[in-house]
Amino acid sequence: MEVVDIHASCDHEFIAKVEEESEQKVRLCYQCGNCTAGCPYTFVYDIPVSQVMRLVQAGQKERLLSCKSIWLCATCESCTTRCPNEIDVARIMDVLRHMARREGYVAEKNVKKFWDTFLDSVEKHGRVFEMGLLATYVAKTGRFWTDMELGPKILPKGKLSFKPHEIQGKDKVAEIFKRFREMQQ
Amino acid sequence: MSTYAYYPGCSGLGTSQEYESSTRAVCRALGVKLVDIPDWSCCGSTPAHTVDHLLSSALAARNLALAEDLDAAAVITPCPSCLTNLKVAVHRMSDREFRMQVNKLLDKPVDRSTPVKSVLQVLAEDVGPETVAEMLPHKPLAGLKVAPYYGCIMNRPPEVMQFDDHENPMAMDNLMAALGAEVLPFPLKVECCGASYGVARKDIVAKLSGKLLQAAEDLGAHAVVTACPLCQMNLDLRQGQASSAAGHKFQLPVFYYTQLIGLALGVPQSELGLSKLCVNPRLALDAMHAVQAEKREQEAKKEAAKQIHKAKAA
Amino acid sequence: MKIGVFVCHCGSNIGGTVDAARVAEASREFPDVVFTSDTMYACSEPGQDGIIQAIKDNQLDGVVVSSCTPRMHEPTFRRTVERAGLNRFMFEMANIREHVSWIGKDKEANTNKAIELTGIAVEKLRRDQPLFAKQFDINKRVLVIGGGVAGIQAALDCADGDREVVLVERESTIGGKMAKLDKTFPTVDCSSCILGPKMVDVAQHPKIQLYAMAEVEEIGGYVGNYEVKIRRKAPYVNWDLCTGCGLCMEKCPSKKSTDRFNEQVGSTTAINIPFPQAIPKKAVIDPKFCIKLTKGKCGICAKICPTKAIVFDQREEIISESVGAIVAATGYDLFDISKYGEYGGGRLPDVITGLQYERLLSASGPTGGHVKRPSDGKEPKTIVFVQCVGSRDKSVDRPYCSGFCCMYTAKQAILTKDHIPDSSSYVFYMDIRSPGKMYDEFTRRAMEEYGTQYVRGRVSMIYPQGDKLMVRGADTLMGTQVEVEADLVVLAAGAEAAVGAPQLAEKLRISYDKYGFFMESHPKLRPVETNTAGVYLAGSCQGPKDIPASVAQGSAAAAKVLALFAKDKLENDPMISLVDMKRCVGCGKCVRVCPFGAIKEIDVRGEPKAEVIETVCQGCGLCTATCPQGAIQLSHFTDNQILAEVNALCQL
Amino acid sequence: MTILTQLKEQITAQLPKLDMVIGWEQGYDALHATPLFMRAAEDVERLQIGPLSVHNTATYLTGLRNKKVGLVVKGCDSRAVVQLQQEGLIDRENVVVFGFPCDGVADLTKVRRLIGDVGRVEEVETTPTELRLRVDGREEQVAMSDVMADKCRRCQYPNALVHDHFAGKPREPHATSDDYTDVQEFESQSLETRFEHWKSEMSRCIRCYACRNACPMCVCRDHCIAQSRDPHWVTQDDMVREKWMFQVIHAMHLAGRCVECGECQRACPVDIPILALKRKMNKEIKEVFNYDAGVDPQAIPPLLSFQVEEENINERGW
Amino acid sequence: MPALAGKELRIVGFLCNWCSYGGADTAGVGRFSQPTDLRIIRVPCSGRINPLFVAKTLLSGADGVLVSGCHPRDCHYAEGNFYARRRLEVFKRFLPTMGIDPDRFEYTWVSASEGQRWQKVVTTFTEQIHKLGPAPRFGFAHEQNPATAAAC
Repeated sequence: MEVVDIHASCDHEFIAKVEEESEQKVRLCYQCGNCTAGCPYTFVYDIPVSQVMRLVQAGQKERLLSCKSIWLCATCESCTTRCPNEIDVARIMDVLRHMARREGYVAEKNVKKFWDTFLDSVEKHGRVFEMGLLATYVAKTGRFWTDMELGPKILPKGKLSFKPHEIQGKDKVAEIFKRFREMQQ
Repeated sequence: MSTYAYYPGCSGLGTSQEYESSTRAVCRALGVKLVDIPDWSCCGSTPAHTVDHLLSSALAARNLALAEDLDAAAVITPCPSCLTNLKVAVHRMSDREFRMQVNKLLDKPVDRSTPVKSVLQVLAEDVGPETVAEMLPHKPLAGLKVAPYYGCIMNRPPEVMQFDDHENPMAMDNLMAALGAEVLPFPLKVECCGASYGVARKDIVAKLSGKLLQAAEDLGAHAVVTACPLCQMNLDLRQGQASSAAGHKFQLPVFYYTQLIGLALGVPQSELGLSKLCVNPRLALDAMHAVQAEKREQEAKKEAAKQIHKAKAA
Repeated sequence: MKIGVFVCHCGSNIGGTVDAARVAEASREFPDVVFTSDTMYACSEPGQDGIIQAIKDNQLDGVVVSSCTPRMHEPTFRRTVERAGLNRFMFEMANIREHVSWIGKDKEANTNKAIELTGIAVEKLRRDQPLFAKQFDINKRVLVIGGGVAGIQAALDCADGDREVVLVERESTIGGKMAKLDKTFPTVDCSSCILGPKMVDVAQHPKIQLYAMAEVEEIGGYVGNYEVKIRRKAPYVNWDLCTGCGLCMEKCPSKKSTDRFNEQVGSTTAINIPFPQAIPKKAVIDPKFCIKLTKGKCGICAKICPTKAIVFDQREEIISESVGAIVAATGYDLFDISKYGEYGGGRLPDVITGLQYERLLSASGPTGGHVKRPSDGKEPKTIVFVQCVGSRDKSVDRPYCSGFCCMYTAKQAILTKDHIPDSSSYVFYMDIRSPGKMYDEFTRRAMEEYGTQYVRGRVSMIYPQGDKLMVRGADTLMGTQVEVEADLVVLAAGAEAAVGAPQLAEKLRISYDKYGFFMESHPKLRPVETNTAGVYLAGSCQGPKDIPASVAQGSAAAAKVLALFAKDKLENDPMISLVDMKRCVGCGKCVRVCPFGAIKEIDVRGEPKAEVIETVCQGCGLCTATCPQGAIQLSHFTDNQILAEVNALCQL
Repeated sequence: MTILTQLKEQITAQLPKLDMVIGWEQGYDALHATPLFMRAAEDVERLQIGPLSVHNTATYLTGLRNKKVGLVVKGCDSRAVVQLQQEGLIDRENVVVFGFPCDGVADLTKVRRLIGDVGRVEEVETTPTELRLRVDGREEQVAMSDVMADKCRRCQYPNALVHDHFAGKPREPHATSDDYTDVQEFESQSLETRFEHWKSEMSRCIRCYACRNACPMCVCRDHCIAQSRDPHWVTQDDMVREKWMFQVIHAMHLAGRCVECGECQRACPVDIPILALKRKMNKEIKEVFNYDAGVDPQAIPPLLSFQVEEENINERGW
Repeated sequence: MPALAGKELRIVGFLCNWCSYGGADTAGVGRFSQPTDLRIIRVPCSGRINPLFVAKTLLSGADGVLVSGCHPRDCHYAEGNFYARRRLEVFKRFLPTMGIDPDRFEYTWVSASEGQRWQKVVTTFTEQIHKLGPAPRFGFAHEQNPATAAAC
């Protein structure tokens, strides 16, 4: 395992940015591990959430933004709810994800693609078009076999519409995305 | 009772049609007046807040702004994911600066702080299980053993959601008990089912939902009851995937709580949408009927014994 | 008037961020100031000698010391000026340390502020008058509130010092929390075996009057002369007749009564003696469960009592006692574990508190010392201990460390192995706090000799799985989530202020912190004194403490009481209100508002006037702020003094 | 029988038992009344009541503490009696109160503003709606509605609240509540305007202390802190600040005690509108403690008592 | 010695000895840094604080006045702060009519243990006063009356 120079490698600007965007004080974390203890996703994480917190405290930007964990957090709020120091840990995970996106880190490509496809669908139709979302996702990832076995289960139920539910104000919704992008720049 | 601005959520038009139709039917039957938010749009759900909190709040807030014209007591929605996005938007917009930022993204700005609740909260608090129980003195769901599963974000984080006990919620338990059902102390009421990872990482959902199904099965549940479209889909549609991952075949019907209330209240099948469930609900309902029949038989026997006893005494 | 100003550097404490020399120099410009100097440590012996010398050399009439808070060294310097022949009230302090040098780094602003604070002290001093104390008698009896180990120690030490003691205990027996413990760390002594003899001493000591089942209702008066009303609850048993034979308990048919002594592990009879070593060993009826008292029928105990001690219509009574000093030793209570919904405390029968576990371990407990879990009476094989439940947790408003949980958990893990050799114990901890003599060695033994598995991390949730409890936590050292299937979970519930502590503090007129623990006079140097003269603290009422610390404080409080009682007369604080008879119009507003009844109306040539009872006045000055014509003035804080301070600050 | 005749009869009957009865008579001219101290039966003849009986007779009470005194009172005067009794500053058994229904008094400053400073008024005829003044042989008429004192327009207590004798029948109150619109209007101006208002008004103060001397609740008299060195609250410097400080002291000392008789402002020779300060204080006392001074002799003044949990004060503070 | 011109405003605090003065000491002991504007006058009890002291201070040229006592029910003298609370509240409400911004005067409760709270109170209040800026003055004596100014 590599030796970390905790002085030289600590990115203070990064810590400040995380604190600013999340409105949380990462210094409050005393590493009790309660977030890791409660997190249902620990089994798929490459870095458990309490160590994510520690790495934020230590300003280890690169390791954090390139990790899988931040893409696999489902924001189930168990960490936030049980944190003895009242840190909104889930929000910090969200903020790390935002930063990773902005800086082009994607450790879980399919997860990101699914979310992007979802938002594309919203931007286009105003509401999510489930069938279209799946189709686009499959096309983008090339994972044609995924969930194939579910087709016979769900299709006969007649729940999935093959046409999007367009809303009248869909351009207004698209406008929200547009203004957001402008604001980002 | 007050009028509520109703936000159905996108999945209500698709994968959770039966939740949507049974919710409307149950609200009608219990006198909860719903007025749809006109031309509502997607709240942004999980994907939006993973991109940006401002965008996420703006997508939700568009609907809050539209709801303001309805002058309703509250905006209500059946879906916890929509609920979270709407509530977080309201919560964070109590900060003036943030609200101004959000309004910059919107055509119609938000100027009021409208309370947002789940339909479950309205049924549990504004209607109340007592009222439901009074309407159903014959306890139509007696004998049905249910495991109520709330999902992870119906009550969390408590500062934002402001509803029920965040570790051991009881709203659905109490409503189910009001129907006569036998409510099991489901230990994983607020544990996550895998959320929206079904498509991109179905291994996660299979494992987490499998845990939940296992716990329900261990308790001897006839069915799981949910209040969330995503939870229901993960537990029901993906039950086969969970079975494969666990190496153990689950056969647990997964109801929406509104379907069971509707069933008890005598809502027509077309609105209940029981046929839209993947795991056959008959499994649970048959078990319930069997219990009920057995109970009737026992009572009849008791009654007969009494009669004989009386006759002898006479 | 000739005034000397002494500016203290306090090493670098003040000197670091205040230019003390400049403060001294600038002070020379203040009216009446004839001498100034800056000194390294004004409170040191050479510092004080310097002040005395300057007073003598310059014939000073008054002295200002600009240094630390007057709450620290005002008494010191008062004695200094007195040694130089001045009246001790011809002295003022400017607080340029706590209020200046320690709270900012801007030396220019600090120096300027220090000069101004010195300036207002000079203005106040210019209007000071010599004041003289009055003497009054002292009642040499002491009230000890709380009969836990701290209160017991304080009572015994005072009584051994030949002073009469009134000991008031809320429960029906003394002994407190210590009496409930099975063993004590780190010696693993039997708790009731070491406490028992002390309890017996209390019962037998001729100088101790014990009121059990009693609470302090009202406290009036002041140091040396407190009047206390004690509410003694009705045990429904004439304790003069009760011999503690226990026959009644054997026959009582109401067996589902709350067992407070056993922390509600199991239940007890409605008429009850909490434990065999109880002092006083007297029966008490719980009126909530007694069939006679709730339904009017039964009365079996009355029938079989050999001394006819049962009195169903007994009423509570109010007892008055006069004392000169009070020791508060009201201890602590346990954090309510049901506040952690995720742990299921209160919901899951096999999730219990550490104190409940003590009762399960204790041979005098409800299971006779056999560890059986509450749900089904089975002997647990896997026991999980969770630390910091209601400690170090801001989210439940308990950010403080309860101090003793680490140690009792280690003890319980050791005892568990002794009781059930084939058991495994897991302790989830965040940090191990064991800074006492032989303490750390003890926790090491739990791990090294007894094989207790210490897991560094908190527990996130506990849920039933079959007849087991699934404990899900983190092992932060392994960097992973862990699960243990437990038979029994023991939560190390933190300590919190005793129920009713704030209300008692209000009666005692002492301060308490936001958690309800009583405030000591000084955290380092006056740990058992309060800011109310004659009221002392012992034990956990001041903050969580283990047994040796509580006992030490009990003795310390007793030493303070005995020192107070060594005098035959006390002197009042002469900073009291005085009435200017000419100005008083006899409207009685001061009489009405005085919290101490220290002002009476008198008749002066047919005119009503107010008069201050000098030994009763506590010097709050409420009357001065009330009197419209300013006829009653609080000495040393007169209107003119405060106005002069205002003028010095504002009319620049 | 007129109310005045009835009143005179009652006074005459009681006078032998009293050291004096205080009422009003004509002063230096027909428009200006002056307090009347009736000691003998013939003094009673000079008694007059009506819109010119402006003085608060209770003002004299504390100075006559050991005497048996009769007092003719308007409603507002009676509130001062109640307040003095409540504060234990008079012995109620030494005071005999003669009440009558008061239709309101004229504000002579308003009269002067209407008709100018006309000099000696020879005769005044009062009707329920008008004052008719004869000056230099000519007649001036002013409508009562134009000159009635502001305090009378909002008066809720026109009949003596305490009395031992009452002449005539009690009348309806002039108003049923006080919404303090005057205070609100004043406060609707900018802070600077308000500050400058007082700065300029107070610059006219001549420090005669007529306001204080006319106040029935100013019981310190010779020991008023405005003029003492110990305590030295106010200096003798000729500065607006010192004058203003005195008015603040007066208002604070009256907090929860002022019965709004308006004597302070009426007595002011330079017409400084100082009643506004007391009005403000009363408004806040009413809002915070729901308390009116001089209404209930058994009440405890709000600033001499407290509640552990205050209903209208944020307990945890700022 | 004027308050550091431009940097500081004149803020006067009246603190009870037992709680708030102790709280300010605790803040000092904890090195909780604070703005330097505040000058503390120590009194035994908040009940000693006649609201007229606040009036006098404001009229004498202070830009802000802060009063702090023991929390209600914790008064060292049992009741002083209860009376203070009523009197100070009434006085604060009186200020608008005087033409003085009521935000220039605050009263609060800080216990001897609440060093951090004291830091927050001082910081917030000082910021509040700086936001309001210097208080309007009556002018110095000599501006009003040269004759008396000479006598000063």
